[in-house]
Amino acid sequence: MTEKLKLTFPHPPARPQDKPDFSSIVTPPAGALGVPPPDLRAEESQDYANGLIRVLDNAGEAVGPWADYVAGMDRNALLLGLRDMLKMRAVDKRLLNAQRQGKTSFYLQCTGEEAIGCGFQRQLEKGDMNFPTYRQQTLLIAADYPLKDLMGQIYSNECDPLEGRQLPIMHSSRDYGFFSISGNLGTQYIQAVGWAMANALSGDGKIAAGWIGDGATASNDFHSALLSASVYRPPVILNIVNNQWAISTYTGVATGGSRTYAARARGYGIPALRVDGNDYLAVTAVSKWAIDRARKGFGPVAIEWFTYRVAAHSTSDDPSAYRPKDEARAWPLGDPVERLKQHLILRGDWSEERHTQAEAELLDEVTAVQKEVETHGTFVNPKPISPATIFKGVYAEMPEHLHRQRQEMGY
Amino acid sequence: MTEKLKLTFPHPPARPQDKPDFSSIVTPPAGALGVPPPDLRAEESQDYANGLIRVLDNAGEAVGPWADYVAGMDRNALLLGLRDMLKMRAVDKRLLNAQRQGKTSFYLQCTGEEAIGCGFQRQLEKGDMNFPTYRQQTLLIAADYPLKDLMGQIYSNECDPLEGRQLPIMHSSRDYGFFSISGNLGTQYIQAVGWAMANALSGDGKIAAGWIGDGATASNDFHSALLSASVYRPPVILNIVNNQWAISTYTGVATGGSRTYAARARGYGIPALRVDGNDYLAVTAVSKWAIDRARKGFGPVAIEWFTYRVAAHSTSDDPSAYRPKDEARAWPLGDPVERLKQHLILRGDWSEERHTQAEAELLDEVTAVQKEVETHGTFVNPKPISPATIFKGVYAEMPEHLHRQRQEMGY
Amino acid sequence: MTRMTMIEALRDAMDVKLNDDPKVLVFGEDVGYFGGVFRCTAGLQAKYGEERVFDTPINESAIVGMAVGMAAQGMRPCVEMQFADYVYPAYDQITQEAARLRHRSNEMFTCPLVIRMPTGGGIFGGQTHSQSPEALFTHVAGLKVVMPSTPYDAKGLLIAAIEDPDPVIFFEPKRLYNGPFYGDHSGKSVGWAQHPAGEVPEGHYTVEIGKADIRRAGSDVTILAYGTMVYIAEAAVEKCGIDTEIIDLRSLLPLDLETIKASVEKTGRCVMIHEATRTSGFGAELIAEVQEACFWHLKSPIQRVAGWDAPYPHATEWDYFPGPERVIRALQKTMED
Amino acid sequence: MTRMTMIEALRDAMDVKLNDDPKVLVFGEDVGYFGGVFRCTAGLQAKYGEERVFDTPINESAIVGMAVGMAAQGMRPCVEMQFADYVYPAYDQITQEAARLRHRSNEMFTCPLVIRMPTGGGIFGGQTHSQSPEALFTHVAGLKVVMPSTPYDAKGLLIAAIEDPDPVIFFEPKRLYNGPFYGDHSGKSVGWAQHPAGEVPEGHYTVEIGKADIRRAGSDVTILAYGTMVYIAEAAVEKCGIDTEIIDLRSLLPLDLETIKASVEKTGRCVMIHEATRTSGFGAELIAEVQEACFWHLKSPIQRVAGWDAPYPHATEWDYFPGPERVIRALQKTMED
Ligand SMILES: Cc1ncc(C[n+]2csc(CCOP(=O)(O)OP(=O)(O)O)c2C)c(N)n1
Ligand SMILES: Cc1ncc(C[n+]2csc(CCOP(=O)(O)OP(=O)(O)O)c2C)c(N)n1
Ligand SMILES: [Mg+2]
Ligand SMILES: [Mg+2]
Repeated sequence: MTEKLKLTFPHPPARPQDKPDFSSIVTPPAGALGVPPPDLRAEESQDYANGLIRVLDNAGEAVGPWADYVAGMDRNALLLGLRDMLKMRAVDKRLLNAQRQGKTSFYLQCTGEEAIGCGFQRQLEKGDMNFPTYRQQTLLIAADYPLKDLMGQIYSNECDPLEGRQLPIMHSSRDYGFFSISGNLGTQYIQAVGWAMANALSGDGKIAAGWIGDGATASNDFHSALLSASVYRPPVILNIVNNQWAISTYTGVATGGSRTYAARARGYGIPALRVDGNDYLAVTAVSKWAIDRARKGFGPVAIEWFTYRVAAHSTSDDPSAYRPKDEARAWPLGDPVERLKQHLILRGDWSEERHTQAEAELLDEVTAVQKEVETHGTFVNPKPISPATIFKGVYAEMPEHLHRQRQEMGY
Repeated sequence: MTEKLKLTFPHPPARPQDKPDFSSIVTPPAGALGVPPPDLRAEESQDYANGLIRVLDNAGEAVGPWADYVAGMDRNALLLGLRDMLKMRAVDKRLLNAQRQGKTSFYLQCTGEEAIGCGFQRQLEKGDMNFPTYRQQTLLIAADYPLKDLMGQIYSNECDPLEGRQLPIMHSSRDYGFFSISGNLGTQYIQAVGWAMANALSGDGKIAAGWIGDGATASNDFHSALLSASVYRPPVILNIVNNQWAISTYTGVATGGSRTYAARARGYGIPALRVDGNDYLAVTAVSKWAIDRARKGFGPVAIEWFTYRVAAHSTSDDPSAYRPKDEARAWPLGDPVERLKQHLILRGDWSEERHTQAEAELLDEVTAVQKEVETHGTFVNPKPISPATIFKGVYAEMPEHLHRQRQEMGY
Repeated sequence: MTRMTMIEALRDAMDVKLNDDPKVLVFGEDVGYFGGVFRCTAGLQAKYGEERVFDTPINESAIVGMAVGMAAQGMRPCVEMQFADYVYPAYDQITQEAARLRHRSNEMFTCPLVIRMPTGGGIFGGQTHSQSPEALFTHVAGLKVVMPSTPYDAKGLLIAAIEDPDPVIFFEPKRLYNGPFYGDHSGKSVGWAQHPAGEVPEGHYTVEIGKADIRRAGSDVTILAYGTMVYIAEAAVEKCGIDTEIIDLRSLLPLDLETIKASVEKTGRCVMIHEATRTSGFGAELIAEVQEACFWHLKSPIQRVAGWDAPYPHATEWDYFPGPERVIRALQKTMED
Repeated sequence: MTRMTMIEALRDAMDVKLNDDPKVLVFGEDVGYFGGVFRCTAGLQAKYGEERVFDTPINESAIVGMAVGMAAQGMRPCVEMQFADYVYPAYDQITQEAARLRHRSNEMFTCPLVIRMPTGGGIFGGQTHSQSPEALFTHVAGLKVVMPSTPYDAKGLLIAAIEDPDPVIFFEPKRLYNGPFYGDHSGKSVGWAQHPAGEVPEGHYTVEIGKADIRRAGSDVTILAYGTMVYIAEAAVEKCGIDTEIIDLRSLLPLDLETIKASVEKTGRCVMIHEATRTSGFGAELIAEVQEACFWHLKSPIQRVAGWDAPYPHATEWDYFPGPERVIRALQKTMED
């Protein structure tokens, strides 16, 4: 008789009662990986998929071939990146606060992941389209999406471009390259592929970018997107934000035996790279490379952004129930804002004082808009949206039965 | 302005008007790959996933480490394998004929793929469970499933164990390790994983085997099965039968940029092997190895069986509309029956005469059962099954509304 | 005017639109080179090229998911599910994505796409080639759901669907592909070439989505039917002689309640027929609407003739299929009271 | 007898069965270590180990697909969909696989499994945390579909579901998790500890699947409701004073038609309520059955109160939610005639 087989159940390195432990995470030195040619093939991308592209070293110096690749970027671009991230933090801070005060029902931060969306977005062109998850408000911030629209949606008041239809954080903006967020995980990854196919078919020179969390890579749409992208090779960038957690579930439950998410993508014949997502320069460099590649017609590419979800999953979540309270501080890749700041100071382009001042300025700017937007109504003090909006846009033209229902409702 | 990007659309090497062309298919020499240890890890399986395990060389000699691995197999086991395949051919022939005569509505052959299911099944133990597709009748034949049951279902007569519920070819037999075929592609691949998890949890020492076609690897369930198997590591063998076609669709549309299906599986962290599916010895050897590995608790393994669908997709299909008529003859890996026969003759265990005689015997045996089964009714000459069976087994206990409906029907 | 089978009419509709509008795309499993397992798209790839008409991997959610992205970007995809029985992997993309995109984005993004699928039984296809899942789509706000019963309507509705600004689920009653079917599976089948409804104009025309068709005027009972069941109704009425008004709904969502109401107010009696399983089928919705709209005119309970609440069986499919006899019994019952 | 919230009652049911039967397994997203986003399974992994209670990847079809395989092999999986709104990727596995396995294999393989899912709105969850997709399952032969409205029923029905030899779709009205809800979202909420229906016996007991519960006897109108809507009905009746019989269906498939029939034959008037979108909702089926079974007793059209045919909105959710006022209007309308 065979002895009983044991199933495996992946575990995080530490639970609340434990000390944070990231000893199993390998962080290769900055500058170790080269810049591949734009027509990189999946077979040739093994080292990129299993390694980790890093530009900023521990001292804050930009080193290696990827640093050279973006050496032409002027200081203003980097300062803008820093401002984007600081603005994002200010927005997250103010809106978390608003939720705590009961002014909105729900909020969700992206703390620790600011470099990824901010850096990527600044490399896109107008007309390119992101298919984001709910944790990529960075894409809006770095696209200079009006804060009034963003916050209007958080308060579901008359400033809300979606007129209260969607959860606060599920934004949508065609003009700012931000596809309507669904809320069902994964679904939009394959839509990004379809959009990019349409880009190619219509010859508009634009590209699409799909976004997915590490947990959501388990979804069927992750597979269908990688497969379809690999078959038709449209200009799409398939971003995977690996922030180690999916609500309470450790990333290992989604990785399974795969070495990395990038490696899984490579199995589909899509070249894949793994990048330090807390390194604004690495993000910028790889985004630039990938976007350039896609636009040149070399087909899809997958990028695993390696990062850490510092905050709770959302305001409905309390991570102290499933991971050590101080785990974020132990994260070996540091904080994206601190690292870029350090780099800019090292270059002589920035200082602690200017940083503190910029933080304060941005917080003021954000707070001012917030105050203004709040005068249009908040959750505790609502200025009701017309219930008739419920029936608006279900179809292009309202069919009879919806007319009857709207009438029954009294509108 | 960027010039218009081109999407790619995978094409078969030849269409009806062309000469068959398999020049792009690399067939490494038999014996080139070694036998890995049973605890082979995905990382170490690259050569197996990209290569092709072959035992029988062009002369019919069994060569290399995999030949040694099954050297202990006695001649009777090989003769049995040959008989299984011949029996399968006889059954396919007779039932195709029956369909042509209108005696059944539908049939589907597995010509060219006989070695795979026949070889695999003979390595399983009682209690192990296959989750087959509709093209693995070989698993039943090599399990010595009663021909009367098999044919009863083809004729949907009173010999049909499923009492006419299912399409002719969608068999089901718990006792013979053949899970009920669904008809929806892919769905059962993940069920095989669940069954194997239950094997492990209940400690019964049994294993499960999932089966999927190359076309159906595109299905979501392929992904969810590989992922789940890679997370929990149950004793499951994930078989992929790559017969180059999915109805009219060339396998390239499912492969996309993946090097092989085995390579895609490897991306999930599952060790994967690619095997000459027309080589009965290779099939036997790798099946034995994989089943042994699974039973020992080393977790899932994926096997791509490389073969060619010689016949039409089904009796509803006419492949001359989408591929050269003589493509099968050009298939570089030959015919599984011919190759095993040649090997056995070479070993001195078989002869042309005995072969011809065995073919005739088996055809007689099959025909005799067929005649008998046909007396219980055929499609053109049915002995109706009671319509009341429609309501039987929808639930364990018949609820009121089905009682009412059965009554309304008059039963 | 030429006579066409329903398959030819559907193909002609796609041909017209592919020719009209470079944004129209046709794709699905085996749809490209081969032209589909029912040959609905035969010849279209050769005519329009594989950038317009192409084969896909066997992944229904990928097909619809790609189509959603394309439609949002401005294309007009018309995709095929090989059988309605295989639409379920795409159910999430259809009901949560395509159906709601316009609404949830406050019309910033829209989703004009068509999903065609062969539907219904009567071809000995067993439980995975016979299903009628229309009710699973009529429950979903944002979708339109149609099912033609003639080549003429098939072409006109498909052109209308492709031109519609919203997602349309397009059910094709496969038992009618090659000719009308009056319920006698052992009888000789008559092709569309022999049937007046096989007459299909050339070029562009549409049949409005949301309008039913009175197939037979009558004064005693109203039958509500769609797809194959329209002919079953005709056969039943022919046999039993009850003076029945037969309404071919054509569009289930939106529903032409006006036409239905006018008829039932006139007849006072109503039978509805569909092939899908009875419980929670679209017939339930029809009955709910009719009893509310016409309560004071109803002389007897509305009768439901539908598939039994069981999987579609293979061998006993004609016992499952709601044929003319069951319709006659329902007509008689509704007249008794 | 202790008072429990519905969450505690559900947890207790799983606890009882995990303890009773080594074949029972509990799994889903965040269900293991953390105990689920609604904490329904909190503490169960610590008590029974991770071979019995575990976390899964975020793939609903994998969860159900694995469960089908396990159930066929003899296990009794009880899995969670994090929200009913996320069940669609598993729709194929549920409706084409779990539902039909017994039938298609002529009972060689069976599929005793339970799929739990938090359902319904009223928590400002927007269109992806508010849906009520029950009608999409009642159309599928082979499934059972239940929805409790009290902690007592929740525990008893869940134990019955886990013990049932067939697949059971178990809807949990999340607005009732912590207390009854009478429709006034701005009012003070009262927990189950303050409500008699919060009384839940310890240990093993079952509530039979397929039996409705008369929540309030009455003679003028019958209300058919389930889940949260039972309390909305109570609130409406309380306010308007019409002597209404309120039936909590508890089980939608199979349906307790006897109890419904007896009631409507007595009252002659009927209102049905659900939160799901109106068209093709389960209410349509109820109306179809009632009009057929009770036609000659009906004094006025059966009224439907349901969610509007639109996606569940976020900010205006209380205009969407079918609250007591709409029920009162329906009651009054049914009495007018
Ligand atoms: C189909 C589906 N299943 C479940 C959920 C519930 N859910 C929302 S967020 C989440 C975790 C996602 O984790 P990850 O993809 O890693 O993204 P992150 O939150 O870390 O950014 C889950 C399970 C959902 N939204 N959609
Ligand atoms: C979900 C689903 N989609 C489509 C089909 C229709 N279909 C039946 S067989 C088949 C081709 C399958 O090809 P492959 O997986 O390569 O298996 P093979 O027939 O070659 O053995 C298709 C598309 C189906 N059965 N299920
Ligand atoms: Mg994550
Ligand atoms: Mg194949």
